Amino acid sequence: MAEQMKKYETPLLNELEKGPWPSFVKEIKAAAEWNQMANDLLGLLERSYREKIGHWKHGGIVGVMGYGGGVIGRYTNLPEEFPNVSHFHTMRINQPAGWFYTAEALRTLADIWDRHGSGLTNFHGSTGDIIFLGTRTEELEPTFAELTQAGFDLGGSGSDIRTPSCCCGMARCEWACYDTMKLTYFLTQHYQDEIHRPAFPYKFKFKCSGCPNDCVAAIARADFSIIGTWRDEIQIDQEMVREYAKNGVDINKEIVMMCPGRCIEWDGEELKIDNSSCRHCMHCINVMPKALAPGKDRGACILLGAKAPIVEGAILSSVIVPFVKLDTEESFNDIVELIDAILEPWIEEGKNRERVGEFIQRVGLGNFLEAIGLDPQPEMIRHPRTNPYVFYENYLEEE
Amino acid sequence: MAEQMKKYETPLLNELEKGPWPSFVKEIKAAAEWNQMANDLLGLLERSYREKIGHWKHGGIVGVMGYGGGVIGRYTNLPEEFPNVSHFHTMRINQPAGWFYTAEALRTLADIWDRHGSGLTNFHGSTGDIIFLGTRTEELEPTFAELTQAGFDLGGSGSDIRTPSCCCGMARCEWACYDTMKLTYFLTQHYQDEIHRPAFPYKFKFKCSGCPNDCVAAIARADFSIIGTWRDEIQIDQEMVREYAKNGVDINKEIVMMCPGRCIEWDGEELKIDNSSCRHCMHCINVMPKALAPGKDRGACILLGAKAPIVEGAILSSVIVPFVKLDTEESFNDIVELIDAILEPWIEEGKNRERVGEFIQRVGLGNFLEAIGLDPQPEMIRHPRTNPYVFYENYLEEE
Amino acid sequence: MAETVQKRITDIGPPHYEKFLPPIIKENYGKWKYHEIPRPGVIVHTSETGAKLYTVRAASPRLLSTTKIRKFAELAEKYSDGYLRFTSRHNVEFLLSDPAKIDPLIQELEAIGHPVGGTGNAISSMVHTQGWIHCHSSATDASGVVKSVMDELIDYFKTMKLPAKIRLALACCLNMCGAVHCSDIAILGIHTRPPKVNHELLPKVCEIPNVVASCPTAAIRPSTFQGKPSVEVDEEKCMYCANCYTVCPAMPLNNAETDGISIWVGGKVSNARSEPMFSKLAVPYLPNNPPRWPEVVQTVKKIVEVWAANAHKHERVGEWIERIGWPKFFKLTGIEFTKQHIDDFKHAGLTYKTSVHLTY
Amino acid sequence: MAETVQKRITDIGPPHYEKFLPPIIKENYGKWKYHEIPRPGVIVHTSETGAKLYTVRAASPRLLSTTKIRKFAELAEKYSDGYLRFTSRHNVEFLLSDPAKIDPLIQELEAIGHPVGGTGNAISSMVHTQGWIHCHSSATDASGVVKSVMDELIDYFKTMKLPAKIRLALACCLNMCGAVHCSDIAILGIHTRPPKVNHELLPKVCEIPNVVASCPTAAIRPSTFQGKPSVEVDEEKCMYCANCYTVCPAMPLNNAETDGISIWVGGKVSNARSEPMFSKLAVPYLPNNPPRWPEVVQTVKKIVEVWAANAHKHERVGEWIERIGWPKFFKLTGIEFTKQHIDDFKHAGLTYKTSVHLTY
Ligand code: SRM
Ligand code: SRM
Ligand code: SRM
Ligand code: SRM
Ligand code: SF4
Ligand code: SF4
Ligand code: SF4
Ligand code: SF4
Ligand code: SF4
Ligand code: SF4
Ligand code: SF4
Ligand code: SF4
Repeated sequence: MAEQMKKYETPLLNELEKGPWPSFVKEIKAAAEWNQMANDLLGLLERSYREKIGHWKHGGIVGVMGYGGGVIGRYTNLPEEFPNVSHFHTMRINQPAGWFYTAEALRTLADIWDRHGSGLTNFHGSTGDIIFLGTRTEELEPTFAELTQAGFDLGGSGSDIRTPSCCCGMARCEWACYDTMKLTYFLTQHYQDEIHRPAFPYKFKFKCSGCPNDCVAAIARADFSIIGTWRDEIQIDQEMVREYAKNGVDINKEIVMMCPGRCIEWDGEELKIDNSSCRHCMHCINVMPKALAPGKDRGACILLGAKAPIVEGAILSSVIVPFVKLDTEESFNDIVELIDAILEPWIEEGKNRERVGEFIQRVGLGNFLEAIGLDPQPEMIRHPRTNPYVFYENYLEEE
Repeated sequence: MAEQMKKYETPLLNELEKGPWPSFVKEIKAAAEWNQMANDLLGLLERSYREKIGHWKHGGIVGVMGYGGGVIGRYTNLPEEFPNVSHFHTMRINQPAGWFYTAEALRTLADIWDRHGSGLTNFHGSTGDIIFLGTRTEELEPTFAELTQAGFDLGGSGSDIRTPSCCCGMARCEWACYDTMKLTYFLTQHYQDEIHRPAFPYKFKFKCSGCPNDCVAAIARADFSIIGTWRDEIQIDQEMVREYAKNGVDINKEIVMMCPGRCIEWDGEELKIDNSSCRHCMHCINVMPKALAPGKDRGACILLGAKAPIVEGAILSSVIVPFVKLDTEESFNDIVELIDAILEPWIEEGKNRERVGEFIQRVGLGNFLEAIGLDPQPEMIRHPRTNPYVFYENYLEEE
Repeated sequence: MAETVQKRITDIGPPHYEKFLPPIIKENYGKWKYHEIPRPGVIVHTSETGAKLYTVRAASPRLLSTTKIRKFAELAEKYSDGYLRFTSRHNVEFLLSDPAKIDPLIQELEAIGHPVGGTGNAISSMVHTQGWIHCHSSATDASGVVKSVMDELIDYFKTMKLPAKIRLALACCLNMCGAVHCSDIAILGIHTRPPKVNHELLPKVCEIPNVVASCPTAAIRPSTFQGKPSVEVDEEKCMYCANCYTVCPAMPLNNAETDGISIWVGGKVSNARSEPMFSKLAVPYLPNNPPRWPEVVQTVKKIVEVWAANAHKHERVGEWIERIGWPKFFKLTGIEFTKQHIDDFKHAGLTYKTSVHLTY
Repeated sequence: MAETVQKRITDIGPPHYEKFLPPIIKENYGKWKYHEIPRPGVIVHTSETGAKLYTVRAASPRLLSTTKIRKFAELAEKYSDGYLRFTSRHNVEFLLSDPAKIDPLIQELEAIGHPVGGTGNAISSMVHTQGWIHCHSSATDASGVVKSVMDELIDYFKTMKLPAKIRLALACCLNMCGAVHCSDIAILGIHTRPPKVNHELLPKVCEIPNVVASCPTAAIRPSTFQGKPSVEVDEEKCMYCANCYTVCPAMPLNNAETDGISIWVGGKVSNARSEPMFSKLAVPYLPNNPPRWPEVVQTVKKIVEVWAANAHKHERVGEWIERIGWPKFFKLTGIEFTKQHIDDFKHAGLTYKTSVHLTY
C-alpha cells in the first residue's frame, strides 16, 4: 500500500500531540505514514474537529461468510474527499480471556492487520474485544481467514451473545473466588454459535469478576454478571492486623466505622468479625490485604439484567442466584443450563431491542422466576413490596 | 330515649370484654344500657363478628346547612333488624389544637351527644377530629347548633382542607422548634371556609410537628407537613454528657456509631459535634435530653405531598422549603401565601381524586416549582437524576 | 333545645387551645428544658423556671362512651385540676402539678381498666380505624383486632424493656386511614377477590367513566349487561384495591370467606437516625378469625419478640432489618418468603437486589 | 495469502489463555496470597510458594497503531520474557519475574510517552468510546476529550495521593458504550435538539412502525410528507435520546452548534463499603470546544480537587457526597443547581427528599 500519500494539514489535531498523556493522534499519524486509510482518517478527523461534528454514516450490514456478527459496517459521508475511508468497517476479534498476550501473538495480529486494514486498533473495545479499526468490505473475508489460521476468531455484535470478558482472577489476584478465566473461556467456546449468529431480541453480555470488587464492572455492564464471593469466615491474621495498625492504619476510623455490616470490633489487640452480618463487601480485606482474605468456601453470586440507559433507563444486574460453587465441570454445566433457561422465555416473548433486564421488569421478577423454574428468595430483592397491590392468583386455579 | 331495649346475645363480643386492654365492647355496652342506637350497634356488630363481614352501606351525602363536610353518612344494610342504626352518621368535630381539654369541656361535649346521638365517640379520629359516632340525619342540625353554641365547630371531610392537627409542642415539649399549636390554630381559623366547603380535586391535610421526631406523623399523613428543625449548633451541656456516660449510656455505641451524619466524636470527656454535617435527626438529643438540645436558631422545614397508597402507591411528603422561621405574624402569613400558591395550580389542573402529591409527580417537581414560583434547590431532592433524559427547553424559546 | 334555633353560628372553628391549658403550662409554655420518664407511663417535664409537670398516660380503646368520658373528666378534676389531653396515638394523659397525686391516680386508672404506660421504649396504643363498627369498606374489624393484639402485648405497654419504640397500627382496608404505611408493624385488612359487579344497580348510581378511570390497573372496561350499560372486570388484572368500590357502590368486594389480613413491617415516621421508611410486606394473608384473630396476634407477637431479642439498642424494626438483611428477617421469624413479597407494581425494578451485599 | 483460501475455519473462539500465561503465573495460578503496591504503577503479588510477580502498569490511549503494538511486544521480550496484558481500563501491564528490570522498563516506557501509574488511590485511564473516529452516533469526540482531561490530571495518575480510587469514563452518546452510568465522574456526549426528519430518505430506509415504537416519550407520530409516508416529531416531548436515529438513519440528531457534553458524578461499581451506584447529573451542558475542551477539563478537575480536599480516606466520590449531602456538593463545587437536575423520568417521585435530614 505504499503509493503516494495525500498530506493533510491538521493544526487542531496537532494540539493533541502535546502533553504527557499518550497521544492517539501520534498513533494515527504513525499509521498514516504508510497507510492510506489511516491517512484519510487523519484528514477526516481534522475536519470533524473543525466542524464539531462526526462524518460517519449509519453502517449497513457487512460481515464474513456465515457470521451475522463481529463486524461493524461504517462509511464516511464524505467519500469523494476521503476515498480511503469510504469503507471503514471495524472487526471485533475475541480477546484471550483476561487479556493476556505474548509478544509473538501481538505481532501476528499486527501483521495480519497491516496486510488488510488501517493499521489502527483498540486494545480493547469496551466489551473486551480486540478492535481492528477500519477496513474495506472486500478485506473482511481475507482478514478473517488469516485470523482463524492464527487461532483467533471474531467476537459478537448485533443481537447475539457478546464477547464474554473477565478479570485476571486467579492468574494474578489473591481474591479470586472462582476461576474467572476458565469459566469465561468455557462459556465463550460453548456459545460460539450464539456469538456469531444473532438470533435474539437484542444483545446479551457476560462478564466474570472474581470477587465483589468487580474489576470488570460486571454488575453494570453485563446482562449476565458472575461475581465471586464466599460463604464462610473471613480469614484473619491477627499478627498482621496489629502490623497494619502499627504502620498507621486507623482501624476504627478506616475499617470498623466503614463496614456496611457494622460487624467489626477492634480493641487494639484483636480484630473480631461477626461473619453472620458480613455483607461480603471486601472493604476490610481491601485495606489490609496481608492480614485478611476471603473465606475458604468460595463461589459466586449470579446477577442478571444490567444495561445502559437506552431506552427505559439504565439497569444494574440483580441477584438471581445468591451463591453457587464453581469448582467443577458440572458446576460450569449448571451455569449453561441456567443461561439457557433464562434465554428461552426472553427469546420467545422478548420484544425487538428489549434487553433481558427490561424484559424482567416488564413481566415481573416473580413471573420470570416461575418461567425459568427458580424459587423466589429474599436475597433477590432489596426489600419486599411497600405497596399493598398483591395478587392472590391462587383462587384463579381454585375456582 | 329510655324506651324498652331489645336484648342482644353477644357471645363473640363478650370474649372481647376479657383481658387487660381497655375494652371497646364494654364502652358500647355502657352506652347500650340506655341508648337505642348503641344497642342496635351492639347487635349488628355481633352479627358482623359471626358472619365475618361488615353491614354498612355506602354513605350518601348528608350534612349540616351550608357545610359540605364534617359529616360521614352511613346506613346499615339490615335496617329491618336493626332500625336504630338505619341511619348511623358520624360527625367530625374539630379538636382543640394539641388535644387539650378541661373536664368541663368534655362534659359539655358528652351532654350534647347524649341528647342527639349514640353516646359513642372516638377520642380521636385518625386525622385528629373528635368523632361523634352515629346519629340520624334529623339530629345533625340540632347537634351542630348546640356545638357551635358551646364554641365548637365541625372539621373537614370530602375534597376539602381537612382538620389540621399538631403535636403538643411548646405546651409540653422541650424540643418544639416553633409553636405548633399556635400555627395550627391560625391555619384552622384562616381556612374555615375551605375546611367546611369542599371545592378541591381531593382532600388536603395539614399536620404540624415541632421537631424531626414528628410526633403527629406529618411526613406520612399530611399533604402539607410542617416539621420543626434548627440551623445552628446543637446545645451541649458537657457536664451532663459525662453524667449520662457515668449512668451507663454507651456513647460510642449508642450515639457516635448511630449518628447518620457521622459527625460526633466522644473521647470520654467531651462530646464534639461537627454541626455542618449534622442531619438534624434528633437521635443524640433523644438519647440524652438533659445534656443536648436543638440549637437556638429554630424554625421549620416544609414538606409536601404525603398520602396513603390509593391509588398510585403511598407517598411521603418531600421538602419544598428547606428552612423557614415561624416566630412572627408575617411568617404565618407567608405560610398561607405558600399554601395558596400550591393550591392554585392543583385546583386548576388536578384531576378528580388526585392528591397534590400525585399531581406533582404527574407534572414533575421542576414544572410544579415554576408554577408556584419557587427556585429549585438541591435540598428538595434525594439526589439529581440518574437518567440522561434531560430536556433543554431553553431553545424552544430561543428559536 | 329552644335556644339553639335562635341564631345560627358557623365557621367559628375550634375553641382556642389556651382555654384548656393548665396554669403550669401557660406559665412555662416554650420554656421546657428537659424531660424524664421515672416510670412507665409517667413523664416529668422540667422547665427553665424549675417548675415540673407530671404527665400520667393511660391506655384508651379510642372508642369511648360518654360515660367513660365523664369518668375521665371526674378523674381530671380529682387529680389534675381538671386538665387532661389525648395523644396522637389516642392515649389519655392527665397533667399533674402535684407529684403526690401520681400514685393514687394510677391506682384508680388501673382499677377502671385503663393501664398506665406506653412511654419510652414501649408499645403504645395502636393507631387504628373503624372496621365493622362504622365503615362500608372494611375487610376486617379494627377495634377487635387491636384489643386482641394489645391484650397479648400488654406487658410491653406497661414496661420499657424494648430496644426502642415500636409503633403498631391497623387499617381495615387499603385506604389506610390508620396511615399504617409507615409503621414498625402494620396490620392491614385486605380483600382478595375482584369486585362483584351489581349490573342492576350500577347504571343507576354510578358514572361509568369514573368507575373505569378509578382502576389503577385498567382492569375495568365499559360493557353492557342485558342491554343496559355497565362495566366488566378483567379479574386477572385486579388486585382488589377497592378504589372502584369507593367511587361506585355497585362494585362491592367484601367477602366473608376470602377477606383477611396482611402484616407489614419496618416502617417508621421519625427522622431519628434513619430517614422515614415505608412498611414492607411480611405476611401476605391471614384469615379473619374473630373474635380474637389468633393467627394475627401470634404473628405480631413473634415479630415483636424476635426483634426485641436481636435488635441493637435504639434500633427500630426497620433499622434492625436493614442491618441484618431481609433474608435473616425471614429466617429468624420463620415467615415464608413468596412470590407475593416481590414487588410487581410501578417501581418494582428498583426493589431488586443490585449488589452482592448478602449475608450467608 | 495463498494458504488462507485453502480451508475455511469458523467458530474456533479465541486462543486458550494458557498459551499466553508466563511460567510464574502458571505455577502460582490460584495461589496468590497478597499484593503490595510499592510505588505507583508497580504491583507486587506474592504467592503461597513465596514467588513474586512484578506488574508494571503503563498508560495507553487505547487507540494503538500496529507500530506501537510491535513496540510493546519488543518491550515485553526485553523485560518480561515476552509476556504482557491489558487491563479492563485499557492500560498495558508488563508481567515481570525479575525486579531488577522494573526501573529500566519504567524508564523506557516513560521515554516513549507511556507514563507508569494508575494503581491504588489514583486516577486510572478513562474508559471511553469511538467518538468522531468511528461512530455515526457521536455527539462529541472521545479520544480528544480523554487526552485533554488526562493531560490535566496526569499527576493523579502517576501518584497515589487521592482519598480513594476515582473512576472516570466517557461515552460519546446516550448509548453509553463506555458504561459511564456507574462512574465517579462521567463525561457524556449529548444532543440537545430533536432529530431533523429526512422525509425523502425515511420511507426508503426505515420501517415507520419501528421508528414510532423506538421513542420512549412517544414523541414520534406517523405522518405523510408531500404524499409520501413519513413521521413527525413532537419537539416538546423529545429529550434527544437518539434511539430513533439508531433504528432509522433518516432521523439524524447530530448538530455542530448544539451538541455538547454533560458531566455526571458519584457512580461506582464495586461492592466495597457501599453498594454499586449510578452516576448522577452534575452539569447539564458544556459546549463542544475542540481540540481541548477547556470547559470540560476544568469542571472535571474542579470536582476531583474538591473531592480530594474533603473526602474521608477510602470514600469514593458518591460515598463522600452521600455523607455531606448534595446541597453541600453544589455549594463546594460552585456548580449551579437547576431544574434540569430534578428527575422527571419514570421513577422521578422516588428522587424527591422525603425527610428532614438536611444540613444547613
Ligand atoms: C466499539 C464499542 C465502543 C468502544 O469504542 O469500545 C461500541 C460501539 C458501538 N455501540 Fe456499544 N459499543 C461497545 C460497548 C458497549 C457497552 C460496554 C460494554 O459492553 O461493557 C455498552 C453498555 C453496556 C450495555 O450493553 O448496555 C454499549 C451500549 C450500546 C448501546 C445501548 C444498549 C442498551 O441496551 O442500552 C447501543 C445502541 C444499540 O444497541 O443500538 C450501542 C451501539 C453501538 C454501535 C454499534 C452504534 C450503533 O448504534 O449501531 C457502536 C458502533 C461504533 C463504531 O462505529 O465502532 N452500544 N456498547 C464497544 C464494543 C467493543 C467491543 O466489542 O469490545
Ligand atoms: C374516621 C377515619 C378513620 C378513623 O377511624 O379514625 C377515616 C374514615 C374514612 N376514610 Fe380515611 N379516615 C380517617 C383518616 C384517614 C387518614 C389518616 C390521617 O388523616 O392522618 C388517611 C391516610 C392519610 C391520607 O390522607 O392519605 C385516610 C385515607 C383515606 C383514603 C385514601 C386517600 C388516599 O388518597 O389514599 C380514603 C379513600 C377516599 O378518600 O375515598 C379514605 C376514606 C375514608 C372513608 C370516608 C370511607 C370512604 O371510602 O368513603 C371512611 C369513613 C369511615 C366511616 O364510615 O366512619 N380515607 N383517612 C379518619 C378520619 C377521622 C378524623 O377526621 O379525625
Ligand atoms: C404525646 C406525643 C405527642 C402528642 O402531642 O400527642 C409524643 C410525645 C413525646 N414524644 Fe413522640 N409523641 C407522640 C407520638 C409520636 C409519634 C407518632 C406516632 O407514633 O404515630 C412518633 C413517630 C413514630 C415513628 O417514628 O413511627 C414519635 C416519635 C418520637 C421519637 C422518635 C423515636 C425514634 O427513635 O424513632 C421520640 C424520641 C424518643 O422517644 O427517644 C419521641 C419523644 C417524645 C417525647 C419524649 C418528647 C418530649 O420531650 O416530651 C414525648 C414523650 C415520649 C414518650 O411518649 O415516650 N417521639 N412520637 C405522642 C404520644 C403518642 C402515644 O400516645 O404514644
Ligand atoms: C487490573 C484490573 C483487573 C483486570 O483484570 O484488568 C484490576 C486489578 C486490581 N484491582 Fe480492581 N482492577 C481493575 C479494574 C477495576 C474496576 C473496573 C473499572 O474501573 O472499570 C473496578 C470497579 C471500579 C468501581 O467501583 O467503579 C475495580 C475495583 C477495585 C477495588 C474497589 C475499590 C473501591 O474501594 O471501590 C479494589 C480494592 C482496592 O483497590 O482497595 C480493587 C483492587 C484491585 C487489585 C489490588 C486486586 C489485586 O489484589 O490484585 C488489583 C490491582 C489494584 C490496582 O489497580 O490498584 N479493584 N477495579 C483492572 C485495572 C484497571 C486499570 O487499568 O486501572
Ligand atoms: S474482581 Fe476481585 S478477583 Fe478479580 S481482579 Fe478484581 S479484585 Fe481480583
Ligand atoms: S467484608 Fe465488608 S461487610 Fe464484611 S466485614 Fe469486611 S467490611 Fe464488613
Ligand atoms: S414532635 Fe418534637 S416537639 Fe413535638 S412532641 Fe414530638 S418531640 Fe416534642
Ligand atoms: S442530630 Fe442526628 S445527625 Fe445531628 S448530630 Fe445528633 S445524631 Fe448526628
Ligand atoms: S381503612 Fe378503609 S375500612 Fe377502615 S375506616 Fe378507612 S376506609 Fe374505612
Ligand atoms: S378493585 Fe381496584 S384493581 Fe380491582 S377492579 Fe376495582 S379498582 Fe381495579
Ligand atoms: S457511545 Fe454512542 S457514539 Fe459513542 S461509540 Fe457508543 S454508540 Fe457510538
Ligand atoms: S430522540 Fe429520542 S425522544 Fe427524541 S424523538 Fe427520537 S426517540 Fe424520541
